[in-house]
Amino acid sequence: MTELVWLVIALPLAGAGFLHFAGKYLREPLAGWLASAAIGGSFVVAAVAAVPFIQGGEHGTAVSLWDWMPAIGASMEILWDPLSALMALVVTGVGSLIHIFAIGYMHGDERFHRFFTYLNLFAASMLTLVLAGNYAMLFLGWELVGLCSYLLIGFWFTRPTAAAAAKKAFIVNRIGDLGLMVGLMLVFTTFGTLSYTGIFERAGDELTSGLATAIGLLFLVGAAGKSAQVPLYVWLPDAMEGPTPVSALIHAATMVTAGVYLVARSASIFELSTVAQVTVATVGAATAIWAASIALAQRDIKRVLAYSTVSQLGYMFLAVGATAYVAGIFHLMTHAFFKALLFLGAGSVIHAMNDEQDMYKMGGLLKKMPVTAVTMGIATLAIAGIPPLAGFWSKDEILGSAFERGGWFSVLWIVGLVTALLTAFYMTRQWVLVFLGQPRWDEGIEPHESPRVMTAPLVILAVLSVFGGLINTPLRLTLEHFLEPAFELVKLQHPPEGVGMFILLAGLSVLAGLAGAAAAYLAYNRSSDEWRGFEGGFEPLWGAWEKAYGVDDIYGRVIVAPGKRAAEAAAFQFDIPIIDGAVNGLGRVFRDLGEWARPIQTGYVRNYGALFLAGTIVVVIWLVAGGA
Amino acid sequence: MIVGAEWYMTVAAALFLIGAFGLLLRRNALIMFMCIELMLNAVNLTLIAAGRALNDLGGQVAVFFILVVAAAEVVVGLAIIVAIFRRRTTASVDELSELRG
Amino acid sequence: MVEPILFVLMSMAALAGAVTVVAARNPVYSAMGLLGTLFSVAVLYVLQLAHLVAAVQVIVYAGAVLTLFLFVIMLIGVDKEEHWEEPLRYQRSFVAGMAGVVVLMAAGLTFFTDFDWVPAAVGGTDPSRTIGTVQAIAEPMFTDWVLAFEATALLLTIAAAGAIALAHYRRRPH
Amino acid sequence: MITPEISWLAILPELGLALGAAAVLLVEVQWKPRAQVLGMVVAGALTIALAFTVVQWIRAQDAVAGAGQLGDLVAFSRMILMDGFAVFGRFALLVTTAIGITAGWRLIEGLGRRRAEALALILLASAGFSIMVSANNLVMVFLGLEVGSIALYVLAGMTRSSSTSDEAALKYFLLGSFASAIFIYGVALIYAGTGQFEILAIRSFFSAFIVTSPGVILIGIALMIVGLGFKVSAAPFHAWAPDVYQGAPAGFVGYMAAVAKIAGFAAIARILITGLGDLEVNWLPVVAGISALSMVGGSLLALVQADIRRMLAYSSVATAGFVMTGVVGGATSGVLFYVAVYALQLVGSFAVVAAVSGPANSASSMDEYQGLATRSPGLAAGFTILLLGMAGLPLTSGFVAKFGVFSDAWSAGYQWLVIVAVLASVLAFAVYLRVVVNMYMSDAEGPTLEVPDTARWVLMIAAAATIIWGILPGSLLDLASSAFPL
Amino acid sequence: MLTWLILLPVLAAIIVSLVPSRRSELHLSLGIALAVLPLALAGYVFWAFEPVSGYQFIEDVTWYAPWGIGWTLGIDGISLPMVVLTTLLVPIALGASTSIEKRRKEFVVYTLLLEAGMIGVFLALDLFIFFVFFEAILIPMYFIIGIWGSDRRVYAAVKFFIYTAFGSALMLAGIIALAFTHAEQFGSLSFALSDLMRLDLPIGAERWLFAAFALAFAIKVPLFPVHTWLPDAHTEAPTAGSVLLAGVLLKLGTYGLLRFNLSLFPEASVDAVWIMGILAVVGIVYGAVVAIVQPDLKRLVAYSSVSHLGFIVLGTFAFTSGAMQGAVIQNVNHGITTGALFLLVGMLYERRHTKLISEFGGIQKSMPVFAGFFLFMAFASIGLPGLNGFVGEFLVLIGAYATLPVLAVIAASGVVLAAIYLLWAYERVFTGVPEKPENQNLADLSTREVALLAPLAALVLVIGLYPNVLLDKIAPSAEAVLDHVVEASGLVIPEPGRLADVFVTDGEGE
Repeated sequence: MTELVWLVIALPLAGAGFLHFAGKYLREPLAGWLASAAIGGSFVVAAVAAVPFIQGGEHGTAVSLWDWMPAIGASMEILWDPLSALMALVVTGVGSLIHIFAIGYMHGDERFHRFFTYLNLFAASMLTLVLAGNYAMLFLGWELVGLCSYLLIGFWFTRPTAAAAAKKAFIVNRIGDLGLMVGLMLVFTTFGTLSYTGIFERAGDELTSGLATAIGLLFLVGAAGKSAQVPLYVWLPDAMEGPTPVSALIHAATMVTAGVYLVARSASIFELSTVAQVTVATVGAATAIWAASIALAQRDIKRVLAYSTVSQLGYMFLAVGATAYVAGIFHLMTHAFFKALLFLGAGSVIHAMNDEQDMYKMGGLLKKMPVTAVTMGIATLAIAGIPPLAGFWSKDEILGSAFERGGWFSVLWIVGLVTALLTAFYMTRQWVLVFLGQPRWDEGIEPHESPRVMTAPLVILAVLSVFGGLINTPLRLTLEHFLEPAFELVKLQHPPEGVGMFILLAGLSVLAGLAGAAAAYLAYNRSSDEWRGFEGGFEPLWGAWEKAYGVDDIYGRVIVAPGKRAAEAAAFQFDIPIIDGAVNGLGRVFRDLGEWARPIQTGYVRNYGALFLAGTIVVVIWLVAGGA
Repeated sequence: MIVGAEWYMTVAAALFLIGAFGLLLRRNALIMFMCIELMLNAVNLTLIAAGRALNDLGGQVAVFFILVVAAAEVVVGLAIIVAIFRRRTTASVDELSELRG
Repeated sequence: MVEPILFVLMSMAALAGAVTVVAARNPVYSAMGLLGTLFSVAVLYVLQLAHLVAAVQVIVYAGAVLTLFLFVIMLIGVDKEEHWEEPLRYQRSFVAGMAGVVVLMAAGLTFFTDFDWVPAAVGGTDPSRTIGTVQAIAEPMFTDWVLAFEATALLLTIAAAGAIALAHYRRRPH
Repeated sequence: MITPEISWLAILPELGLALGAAAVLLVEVQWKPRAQVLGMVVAGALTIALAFTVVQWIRAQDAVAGAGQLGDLVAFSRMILMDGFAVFGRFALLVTTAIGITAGWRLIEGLGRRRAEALALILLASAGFSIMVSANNLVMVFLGLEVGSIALYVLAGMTRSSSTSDEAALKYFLLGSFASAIFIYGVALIYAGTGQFEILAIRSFFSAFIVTSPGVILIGIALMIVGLGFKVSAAPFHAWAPDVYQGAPAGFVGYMAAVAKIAGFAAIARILITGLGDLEVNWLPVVAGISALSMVGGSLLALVQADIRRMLAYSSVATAGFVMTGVVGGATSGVLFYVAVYALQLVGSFAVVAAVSGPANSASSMDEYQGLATRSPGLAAGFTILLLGMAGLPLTSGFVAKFGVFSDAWSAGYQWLVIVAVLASVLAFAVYLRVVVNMYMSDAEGPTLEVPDTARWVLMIAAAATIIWGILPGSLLDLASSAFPL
Repeated sequence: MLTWLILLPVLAAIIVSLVPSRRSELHLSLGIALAVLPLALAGYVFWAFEPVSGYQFIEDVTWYAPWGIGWTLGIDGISLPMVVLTTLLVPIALGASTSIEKRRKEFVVYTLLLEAGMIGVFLALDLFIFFVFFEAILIPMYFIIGIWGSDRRVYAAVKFFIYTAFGSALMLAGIIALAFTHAEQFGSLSFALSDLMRLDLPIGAERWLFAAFALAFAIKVPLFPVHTWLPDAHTEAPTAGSVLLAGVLLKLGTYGLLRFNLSLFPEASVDAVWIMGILAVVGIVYGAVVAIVQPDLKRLVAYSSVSHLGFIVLGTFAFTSGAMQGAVIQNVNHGITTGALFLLVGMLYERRHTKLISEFGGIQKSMPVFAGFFLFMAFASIGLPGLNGFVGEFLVLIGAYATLPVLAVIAASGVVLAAIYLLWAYERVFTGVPEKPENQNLADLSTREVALLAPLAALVLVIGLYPNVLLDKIAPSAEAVLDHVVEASGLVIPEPGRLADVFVTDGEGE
């Protein structure tokens, strides 16, 4: 079965190709079902191929497909090991559900089939990324998911905001990719190959810690771009301009986790540099609390989730930075479940509210759409870290690992703890604002529960959000054992051992989660005047949060505007007048010389004679002087 | 006492230069043309003096041909001048400066 | 002793005539100056034993060419004094400058270099060979130089045809 | 009994031309026939001349190959030579004459009864220049030069349809005579210095004696360079060229310019390279300087002309500079090849000028060429090929020619001159492109031009030669390189 | 065989020119049909080409023996892709020229002659022949820009011609110098590349000659700061002209640097690494920055060429195997993508008669297929992995890092800038609501137009995913060039994986 693992990528790719050319001839739901079938098939293949890992003892195999760029040792090859298998399962699993959800969500869109083309292409790209057997192919997937993200964010291209957001997402990603690319140059120059197996086995012997730091930090830049870490996170909130299934799939469950995957995959390199580890973790923690604070004050239902995603990705970075790779990947997985659920739920709400996204104009939807409300409630609890839901286990493992690592990581642990409180607060705030209280929606909106095709994925994801955490509890470390072969070259950070420590730490984080949730419930399960007053009590902090600290504005003024001015100066004040001016000037010099010389030809024959004689005298003197 | 050829040639050179500068100073086409005759005479004098010094008759023979050339030039030159005069009633070359630049 | 005196006199006359050609304001005087030069030069030819050439100089130049000049001067009626102003800017100063340069060059050549006028005598040793009698000239003229002599025929044909072509003038050729 | 040494073969071409001229004049006087009849007489004369030139060529090649005596190539008591160099030059002259007459045929027809004189003058001019290229004696060179030049003075003033034609004739005449006087003074001084008129003897003189203070010889060389530089319109002795090219009748200008260039360069090459080769250390820098000044100055001035004939004149100044790099290079083959191909291009170009602005007209503004490509595509295409050829673009004979002379100059150690030359070539591109722009890139509409068949033929031949010798230059290059002077 | 590659377009041009002018409907179709023949022949050559180093299909006929000029043609892995690209782009360019109404016959003839010249440049192994073709192609291109261009066409055409001719002028002097050096050292003139490569040049002379050649090629590339003819030429040229200009003509510069500068002047090339590298990198960044704010779509793509070609020059002078292969394949890639972009802009121009970005907006609504192609090609140009542009740029960057790390890192920023200018342009042209009424009902691509773009798009994908189709044939020849440089100059090329050679220990001192 392992030999056929390329099918995991090929199925959605084929789906995309087929839909691209034949999609417009299919009737509406058919295209969606076809796409879902493609990725579903991919899930099945992945699941079957992953069986040996579950049974244990397998280390993974590399499947070589074809040569790509032999000069730099880049080929098309798949590394099928537990890590990539897990990622593939998450991507295809969550992806399938979102595909199905989208069939309902995109109902009636005139470019319905195109949407599924892109979704399938995205799935193929993401799978290329996670299944790649070398960095070049990882980079291929890495960029292709960026492309799909671009296409899907800008799917409704007639909206200028969507188009701008798409472009912003791609460009900010590219800035990160620059780091990754330079990192790859360094890797290739160091190892003479880009293949994982070649690199990781030799890293311990051949890599100095200076180089490892350099590579690690450069990878971090790339990861920060893709995974929306400080300071490159600004594209992700804007990316919510895309259709909600896109937000769920790309900007919550899969693509944005690529950075985490990159760091985990490169564990052997990060292993050699404490500096890189600390930087990754610090960036992660900073992102977590920074984004969480912004999420507190957002009114847009999807923006809350977007900042929440940024924040949760920060957690994952904290984990992988602390070398708790399993914890990071674990959180990645659980986060995929509940964040996808949240986004889909939000999509369901938006769908029901005729594309209204302002939570202040919702309220009381619990009765109108119970399935959505309940499933979203579960997800809210999961992300808030309430046991025994999925988020609790994974978040707790991260915090525990950070605590155990000690030193600077203790500070990061505290940050994580505070973030847990904030997370619980803003998530509860969201749920309360949307589903409880009095309806505040505009005239003419008739909220209704979404069709079965949309709610079914919600339910499945809700189940996963509830039970998904159980695969890696301190009692039974299934996931860790599963992933062990992938990390056998590195030392994994674990939470402190012992039941007492566990209860203490878990208790602290649960307390934080409960406190946050309770505070939000109390603050927002009231009349709108009252909670508006509550928010006003935090001014001017609340305003800053609501405006996301004005970072976009600062970037605009500090980077974009001066950059554009510089480009304009280069183009219109330098290139045309000076460089081209010099060229044209040279041409003009010759013309002017000609014009200047023209009057010598006065038309008077005696002047000609004088010129002639002068020339003669010069020639005579020249010859005589030369001969004498 | 024999005057050396160099003296004759010096006189010839002076004559040549007077002719050359005269050509530039006078605007009457006829006089310019006379100046050319002066120059050709200087050439002839040079040839004869040199031939004498070289003990060679070639110089004198060459002078004949130059004389013929001068004569032919005169015929054509005067014809041109006359032809122009018919149209313009002037022999001043300074009035012929339409072509320039 | 005759030769140096004659040389000096005739040279002075030749140069004076040349200056007259250039300087006279009346074209007729210029023609007269030219006549003087031609005669003086003819005498110089004689001093150099080029008798035939001297004779031809007088006959052809003074006799024919100069007459032609005078005839044209009269024909086109420019036998009056010309204005002495120079209409062309810088022409005179430029010419004067060139003259200065030439004089300087001549002086330089004469006084500061061993400038040779006639470096080598390559002819025979018999000085009588160079006496320009009719016979002496005729012999090379019609043997070695016969082709050049024939070529002058072309010249004269051109002169004739050219003069006709140019003078054959209608007021409106087309 | 002293008899002149007669070698008929050596002068048969010239004799043919001269007799042709006489025949034209006589036929005209006697029968006043139609123009075509005169044309046939001229064609006959040219054919005879060309035929004997071919015979001369065979003789010259045989002599060089050892089948004859090299001495056979020296004729008329060493007055003229029948070496390959002379014969090649003569052949080029004759072909140029034939094509030039064809190009100017419409003008000749329009001359009425004076057409006989015009034809006779052309034939005589060619005979004169033909003597010039083969002369071994400097006085012969001078005679040939004068025969040719005086005829050209007359041709310049021949139509007299406009006042500029007069002006051109007078300017040409005065300056030409001035230059001739300077040239012959140079000859006199060389004679004074060496006792020789013969180029070959001068060469022997310099290889036999080392002249310690060459005094008059150097001045003589300088004056000869100046005199011949005038004929080929090298700067700064070029001032006549633009005015004459513009003022003289368009039907003749191409011919006039082309034959003067061929003969002038043949004489320069023979005198300097053959006769004074041992003194090249003295004259090379001067010729190189003239060459550079001509290339740069000519191109610069051509760049700003509004009249196409002045433009062609200045570009011919530049071309004189380019050819002179070949003289600097010391190889006559490059010079011969260049002038041969350039002569054709020049005649062809003026055929176009005559077709566009009238053969007798002297104004030919660039504006008249606007939209020529639509009004008369063939004319425009042919002209473009010629212009590109003159510019020296690859795949034209002009490029091969330039490449040849530049190579020669480079190998002679004049690298700086080659660099100046290639840069001046770029200026020259700009010059010629302006015309192409006018012809092809302006949408001006106008009536279709009526182009005489003779002009078409000339253009076709010139353009074809430009292309063929651009792609397969070997044939002509081989001829040129076997046409070395004795 | 190779001679026929050159002659076929010439014959085609002659045949087309023999068709009477009034049958204007025939010229274009006949031209396209005939232009397929060289493509087929080139395809055969590609197929028959053995992936080994050295020249194949050599033809060597003496042209003019006394000058040592030979009609020497040969093809190797460096020229092979360029020849195929040329033969492919010409029929496409012709196919995109249906909107040319005036003097169509001439247009077809010039284009075919241009093709012959371009193929000649790539095949020539004799410097004389090379120069002849190198200069000769200026003429048809000059006419194509000057006759069928837009408003300032004459200015652009003359500038194009004079600027490039200026560059090659000194090269001509250099070629002559080489031939005579050969005459000095081996006794006879020769212009054959293989002969001239054996010359023992003093380093001073070698540097001067390198400079003379490099200037010619730098202008052709064009390298900063001699690039300004390019935006003008591209902007004014008709679509076919832009396609061939970007697709092939610019490559003559990079090809020349690789083929002649490196082979003939290896030592000077090594000495010039920093100059060329810095110019290349400045070009990459500068071209991209200037492209961002261009108001005209064609100018934007033109400046992007300046940026992209910088990568090729950088790759050429990085002297590593990967970079060199990247440079060669990037020659092809840029030809395909930028050629396609110019095709697309041309198609847009035919519909709207403007290329100003501000005139558009939201046209993805009415022209989805067009928008798709544009975006596809834009991403290929941006260097998206999986598409062809990535292969070249990535190879160059990764390869160049080993020898020129700083420059490679700065060059990498070009990929970010590329995303900025292309995606911003895409945003302004294609997205949003079409507000201008003339943008609302634009016709989408016709079948003909799709047929023109489809092969290019297919190549973009094929090369992007399986570049070995070219790299197999490129690699041995690129290695051979590199070996020659190494052998002649004693350059030590750090091998990837040998850390000590390449990475100067940083501040941490470990």
